[in-house]
Amino acid sequence: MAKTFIGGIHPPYRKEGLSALPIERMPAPKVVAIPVQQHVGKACLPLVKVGERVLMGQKIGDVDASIAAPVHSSVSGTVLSIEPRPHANGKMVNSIVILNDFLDEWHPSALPKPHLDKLSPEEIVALIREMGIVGMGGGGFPTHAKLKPFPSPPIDTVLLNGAECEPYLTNDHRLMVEAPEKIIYGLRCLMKAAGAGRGHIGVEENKPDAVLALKKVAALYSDITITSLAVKYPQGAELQLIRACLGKEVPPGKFPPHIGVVVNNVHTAEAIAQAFTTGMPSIERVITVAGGAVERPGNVLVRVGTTFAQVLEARGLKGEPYKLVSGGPMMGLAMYTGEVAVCKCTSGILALTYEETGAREAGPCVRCAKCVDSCPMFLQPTTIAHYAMKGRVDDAENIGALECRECGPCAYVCPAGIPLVQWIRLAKSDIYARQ
Amino acid sequence: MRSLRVFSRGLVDENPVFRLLLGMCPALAVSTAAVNGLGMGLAAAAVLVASNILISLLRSVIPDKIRIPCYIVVIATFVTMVDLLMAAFVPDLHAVLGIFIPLIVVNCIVLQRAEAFASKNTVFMSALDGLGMGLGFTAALMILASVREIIGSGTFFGISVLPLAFEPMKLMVSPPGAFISLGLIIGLINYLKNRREAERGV
Amino acid sequence: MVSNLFAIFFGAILINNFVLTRFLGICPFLGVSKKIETAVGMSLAVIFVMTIASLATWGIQTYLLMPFNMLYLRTISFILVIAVLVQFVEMVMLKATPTLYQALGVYLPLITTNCAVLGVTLLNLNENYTLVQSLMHGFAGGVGFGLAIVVFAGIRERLDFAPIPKALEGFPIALIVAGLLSIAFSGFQGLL
Amino acid sequence: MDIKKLTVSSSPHLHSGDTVRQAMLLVLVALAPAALFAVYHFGWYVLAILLTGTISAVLAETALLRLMKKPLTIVLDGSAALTGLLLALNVPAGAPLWMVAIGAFMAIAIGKHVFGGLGYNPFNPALVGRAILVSSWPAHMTAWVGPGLISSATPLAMQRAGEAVPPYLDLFLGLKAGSLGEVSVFLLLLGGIFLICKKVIDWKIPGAYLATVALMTWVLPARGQVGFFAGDPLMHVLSGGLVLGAFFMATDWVTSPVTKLGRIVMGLGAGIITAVIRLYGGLPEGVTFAILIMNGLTPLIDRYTMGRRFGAR
Repeated sequence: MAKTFIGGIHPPYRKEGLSALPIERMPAPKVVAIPVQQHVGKACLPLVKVGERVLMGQKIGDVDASIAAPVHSSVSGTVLSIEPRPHANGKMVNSIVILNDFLDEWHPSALPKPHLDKLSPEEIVALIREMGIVGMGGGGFPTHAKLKPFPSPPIDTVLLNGAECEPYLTNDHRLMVEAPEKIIYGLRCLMKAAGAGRGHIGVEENKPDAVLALKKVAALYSDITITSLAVKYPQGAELQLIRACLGKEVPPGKFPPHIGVVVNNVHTAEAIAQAFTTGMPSIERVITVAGGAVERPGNVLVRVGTTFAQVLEARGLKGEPYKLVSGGPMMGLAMYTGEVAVCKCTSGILALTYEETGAREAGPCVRCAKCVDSCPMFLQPTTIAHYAMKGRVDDAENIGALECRECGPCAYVCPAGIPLVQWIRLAKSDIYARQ
Repeated sequence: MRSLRVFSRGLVDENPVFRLLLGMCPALAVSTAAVNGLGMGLAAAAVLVASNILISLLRSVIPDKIRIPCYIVVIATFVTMVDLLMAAFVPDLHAVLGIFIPLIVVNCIVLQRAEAFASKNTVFMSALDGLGMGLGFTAALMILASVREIIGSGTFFGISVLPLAFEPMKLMVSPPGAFISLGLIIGLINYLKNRREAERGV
Repeated sequence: MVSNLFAIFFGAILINNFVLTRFLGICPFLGVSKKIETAVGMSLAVIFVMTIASLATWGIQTYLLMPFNMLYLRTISFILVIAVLVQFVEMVMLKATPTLYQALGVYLPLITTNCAVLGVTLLNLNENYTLVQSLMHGFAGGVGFGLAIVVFAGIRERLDFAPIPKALEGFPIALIVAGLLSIAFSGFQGLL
Repeated sequence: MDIKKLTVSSSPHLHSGDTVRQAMLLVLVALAPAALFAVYHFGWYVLAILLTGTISAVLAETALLRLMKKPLTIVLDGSAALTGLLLALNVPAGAPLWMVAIGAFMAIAIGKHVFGGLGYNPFNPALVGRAILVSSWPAHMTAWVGPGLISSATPLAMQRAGEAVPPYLDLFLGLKAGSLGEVSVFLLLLGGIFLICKKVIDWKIPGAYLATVALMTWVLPARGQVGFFAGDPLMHVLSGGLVLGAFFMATDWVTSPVTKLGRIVMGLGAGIITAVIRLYGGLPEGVTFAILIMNGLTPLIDRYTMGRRFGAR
């Protein structure tokens, strides 16, 4: 039996056909708008001025903070303006708007780095930061900050997340099939940087070609294991992935390094390899464009700073989408406009129709316990939601509202259609507001 | 005018059972038949009037610190008298009401009236207050007991009042029926009150 | 003897539950049952007081009222004994075990007027119970009260979330729940 | 670009499509064979009982929704029809129709709507209705009949009276007296397994319930008997309302615990109370009261069986 975790759900995956589509490169648009914040942590300050000419791969924003990563230009051209633009996080974020001159002239700093055998762990960490690498699975946590965390036991395992349990998304899948060497190289960089003796990649077993491709490359390294995981959502959630691959659980309120584990997305590893072998910082990524309202769904290599609208225009729309989602359908964010730019952590753009979302009115909770059974954190979503509705902040905290990772199975299964995740978010924000 | 208000208050606006939710134990326990309700109500009313009068008379004599024990002694004395009188003159009723006669001692209504009213008002007013509260208690018991007896036994004061085809709903005279019918009656009173207030508001 | 105590014990808890079938202690049952924690505290205090009240009144009855043929004074003497006892327990608890006092102390003053306490002593007298039987009855009566109030508090905590019709909010719905609990317990009729 | 009206809401942006109504319909379907068998076994009068129960419940729900100014479409969730049918399945086959109608009304009104409607009732409405009928008209509720509505004792009553109980196969297939819906254990099991496969109910409650009753009735001597390990557990499992209660009423979503351990506790507790009432109680059967008591305990069970959180020991 394939390894897995307790709880979870089996949503329709809707990846048929998509996962067989090779990655296509989308031409850079005429104008890109690069947000100065594409990560968790402190926003960057622009390093360029309006009117200045910038080169591809040039660092255009940075900040002196431990949890932050610089941003780089994804085209060569002229800075048109620096202004707030809609961001995938729902806010307006300062963005550097660049007029593309279509020369793709590389910045001189974008040079291949020495082989990883010739680099010290500290040098690797510094390079990862300098190249603007952040978690590309959707979290956007600066990767270098994960590698030198707070005082914790030594890291023994680097775990790469190739589960890709979100429905629709196949970008990681294609990357694992098409660039397994890069992923393994990136993994080895991460292992060396963290001082970890073991590398691990967990892949859901509905991607046999990816498992095969990775295994072929990993066969060269005795310290790297590829694990085939059961197909179940949220198999790719950090804590559930650790549980499935390593059989360990991260205690409540703690982070993976507490038990000696660092988790990264396979795409992050690929970006590291790309940065080290070619010198290209994190300025493009593979995203899955899908959903019932998309005419030609696919896996697309997109420059950071391209807007959702530009991507959708390139793929074509049939009819008006009901929802536009950044990321996967289970944890992604619904956008209010298409003028949002693709970030380093944008894994997908979904234009969903009303029918496929299954949107509905909420009724009263009938205590069917499906949310409790499906919660991979072993919480009682309905009870937390009830406390949230009544504003009983202490009670919500006492039964573990802060443990919730908002992964969504509870709301997905709820026969009463209660937006449980939303209520729990409210409970969490109330708890934080009180602290 | 004021005396009328003092008297009528206990009957409706501050009805001990339906509005103040006091004296629930006997209300639930003895309301299986109208006659029990009447007997219990009058017994409690007698104690209320008597204890209110005596406590009002003694209100300047009783030291403040030990007033509650004093009230309890006064009340317990009258309860004992009522208990003995009932045992002598209405032994059947006395047997049915059982320990709920002596339990008038701890009936919150009696103590509450002593503390809240009789200890601060004249003898006449206190007597009126006791009478109003007592009759209000009696009325509430009568209403509850009548509903329970008519539906639960098909009789009223022991006389058959419903057609023979009616099969009495025994639940109403059983303990669960006491809780449920009192709950529904209070709910109905709340409903009527809310509606009246809403109409007035408009 | 043992089977008789057994019968008294389960009788007072399941068959003739003090609250649900005997209607004793309704005021605290309705008033102190909004939270499970307070219901548990109240129950423990009531169990304690009912047990020692059974002991004390048995003594009064056997060595004072009966020999001097003064049973008619039972109501007045019992209530005074209970009032004094509760005061005394409060004082001792405050001195001896301040932590227990903090947990249960607030409930003690309410217990004097809890008719379950006076009720159990009067029932002991009516049933002519021996000392051990009285103690068992007092203890079991308290446990029965505790069982009912804790279960009831659990349900009421859940009803906090419910959109109860306005006219039934508060006591009416509490009484209906009590009625339904009483129906559920009626399944034990005829047990033993 | 024709992206104009975008809907923004919290994730997830997918839904299973499961509805409460669908689940209610599945339970109705699962009950249908046993209900039809009752019509075949007892006669056409049973059909009138079933229709009276179901229709009265639906009418009561409609009337109460109207009284409380709630949307009448709520009645379409199917829960009222299910409550009515379950109540009808829980009365003797010769029960007067007026009583069934009152029971259905009580189930909906006192069992459900006084608490604010579906989802908030602490007690199983159908069992509230049944318990009210048992307390109100005990004679009608114990007037057991066999085929053709001829008076006949239930197997549990026969066993108490020391009479010979019908063979196991008859008990299993439903050739006996009893509440009209409880007789065919075979068809009830079929329906129950169907619901487990459809993931409408969890096996834990019926599993723990049946196992506890079987164990206790096997081990413990009934009142007036001596010797342990001499009971007839198979007879106890196949008789009375146990299978109907275990699969269709103790599993009621609203009134049973939401935790996994809690569901075991629910089955265990209901099993203990049922066995105690059957062996030592004044009534021959205790399923209704056992489940109602466990319904009352459900909030406490939920609270104290919350179990560990992910990562905690």
